[in-house]
Amino acid sequence: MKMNINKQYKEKEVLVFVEGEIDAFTAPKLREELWHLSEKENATVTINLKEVTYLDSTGLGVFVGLFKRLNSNNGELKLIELSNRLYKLFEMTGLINIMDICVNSEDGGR
Amino acid sequence: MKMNINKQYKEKEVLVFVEGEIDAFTAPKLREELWHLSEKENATVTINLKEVTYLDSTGLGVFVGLFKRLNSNNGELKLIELSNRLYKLFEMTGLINIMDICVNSEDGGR
Amino acid sequence: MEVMDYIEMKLPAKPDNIGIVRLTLSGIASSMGFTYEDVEDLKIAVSEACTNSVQHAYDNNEGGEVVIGFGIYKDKLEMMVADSGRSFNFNRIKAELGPYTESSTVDQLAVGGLGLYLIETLMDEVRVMNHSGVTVYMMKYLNGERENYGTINPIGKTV
Amino acid sequence: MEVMDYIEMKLPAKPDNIGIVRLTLSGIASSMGFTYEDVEDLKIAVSEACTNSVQHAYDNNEGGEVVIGFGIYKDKLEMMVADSGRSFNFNRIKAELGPYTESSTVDQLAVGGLGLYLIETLMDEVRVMNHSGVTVYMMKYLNGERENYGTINPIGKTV
Ligand SMILES: Nc1ncnc2c1ncn2[C@@H]1O[C@H](COP(=O)(O)OP(=O)(O)O)[C@@H](O)[C@H]1O
Ligand SMILES: Nc1ncnc2c1ncn2[C@@H]1O[C@H](COP(=O)(O)OP(=O)(O)O)[C@@H](O)[C@H]1O
Repeated sequence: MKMNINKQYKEKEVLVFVEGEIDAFTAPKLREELWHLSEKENATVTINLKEVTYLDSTGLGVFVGLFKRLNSNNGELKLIELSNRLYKLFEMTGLINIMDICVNSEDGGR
Repeated sequence: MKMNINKQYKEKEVLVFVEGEIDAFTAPKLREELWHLSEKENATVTINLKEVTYLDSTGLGVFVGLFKRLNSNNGELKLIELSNRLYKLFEMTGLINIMDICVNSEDGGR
Repeated sequence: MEVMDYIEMKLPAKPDNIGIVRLTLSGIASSMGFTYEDVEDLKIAVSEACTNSVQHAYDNNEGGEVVIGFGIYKDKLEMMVADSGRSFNFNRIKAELGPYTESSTVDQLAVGGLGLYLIETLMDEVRVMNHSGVTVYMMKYLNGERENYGTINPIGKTV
Repeated sequence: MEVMDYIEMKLPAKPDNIGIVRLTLSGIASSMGFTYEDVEDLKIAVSEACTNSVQHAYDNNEGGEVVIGFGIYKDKLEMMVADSGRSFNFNRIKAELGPYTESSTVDQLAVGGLGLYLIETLMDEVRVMNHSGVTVYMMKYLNGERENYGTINPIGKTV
């Protein structure tokens, strides 16, 4: 079970690519890697989930935590390029109505 | 666990494509599909193993049985396009010295 | 008694092992004929149950075990996840679960997280038993005798 | 005693289920860090042992069970396959196996087939125990402390 994380920094924005399976084993590593990105004021974090092959409540928990913290620091979290599977999960849990989530990078993350 | 078999008939020759995993579950089906090909005199059976992703002694047993029967009917068995993995198995078991086995279709099965 | 195959796994209650359970399950569910979508749903359900056992039932690295039982029928898959570390008497435990309508134990447990909610949403039947460790019983029919939650648009992965 | 994780599977002795054991094993072996080649070797070894249990230990569809135990160490993987259908006391059974050099039981069993031969060739240590059902013990080191059989040419799949 593998997960890879790649980050591209661009001024106040960070683009994060996550690859692989996010579960109880890999979620703590993901949280650790993302947490410091939410410390700054006005930060925009965009996470590309195209290559995430598995996600469950442990991964959703990481994104919700990051979302809350970024919001309280006037920052923004965008989740982009979700597969149908992942989209379904955000839909089922109602997170689709709260968070900035899109399935298609062409929209610019909206 | 899936196995697919495709046969192309051409006069006295038959070209068989096998795809998937050959184990104790699928080997009996493979034997059944191949057996009648060895009944005729002078038949040439070529089996393309390129897409075989798993093989163990149950599959080797099928090929050995077919080889023996074809030989006793003046026929021929050729196994072609073996992956490194499969080649290793035929090598370990010494079958490489007895049977007509090749890793590369360009050689025409020799 | 209906005919079924029963497959059981026992493993240390560690997050490292949940991926192995998913692999085993996907082998079982695929060979039963579940669709890709259903296999993915089953993977989430069994992972959530295992995650709970790992995170709530044992203090970290206490050497606890999780037992997962798969009851394979012609038309459905039953899964039990228990953190008592003991083997199941699958049918006895099923009998003890009582009628489906009285599944209040689920609500009782579901304090904060999304795990049990996802299990309930993705499976056709869920029951939780709460004596001598937690046992989660989950069942899913092969032909999807279950309504859809909302409409999912046919959104492509990329354009 | 060395630290190890122990994962156990119990399943009906049917050919249908051997693919599921392979999937579970490949999850275990991959996460341990075995190479692709080694994982494939391990898959063959465990399948051969299961196949023997299915074909020789039980008459067809007799309802027998196979138990597979995986002992996961930092530097090696141990596998036991037993067709008695009972859980292992892994360490007790290992102790009963006796010294490696006395593995004559393997030769004793190997009458005709290639199965046990492949197991012996692919694994670093193999022992067979033959009371109250057959138990095959197999071990493979993580870093391949084993010589190569012959030279394998770097032959491409296709040109
Ligand atoms: N196997 C278990 N053992 C003990 N408590 C459990 C178990 N499974 C669930 N629970 C309880 O139920 C609650 C809800 O679980 P869940 O919906 O999965 O969310 P989360 O795990 O994120 O809290 C947990 O917080 C825990 O208190
Ligand atoms: N689990 C088992 N139970 C009973 N007999 C076995 C078992 N495993 C192996 N044997 C015996 O050992 C022989 C050799 O096995 P093997 O090398 O796998 O070849 P094959 O299965 O093709 O005969 C078998 O024919 C059988 O008589």
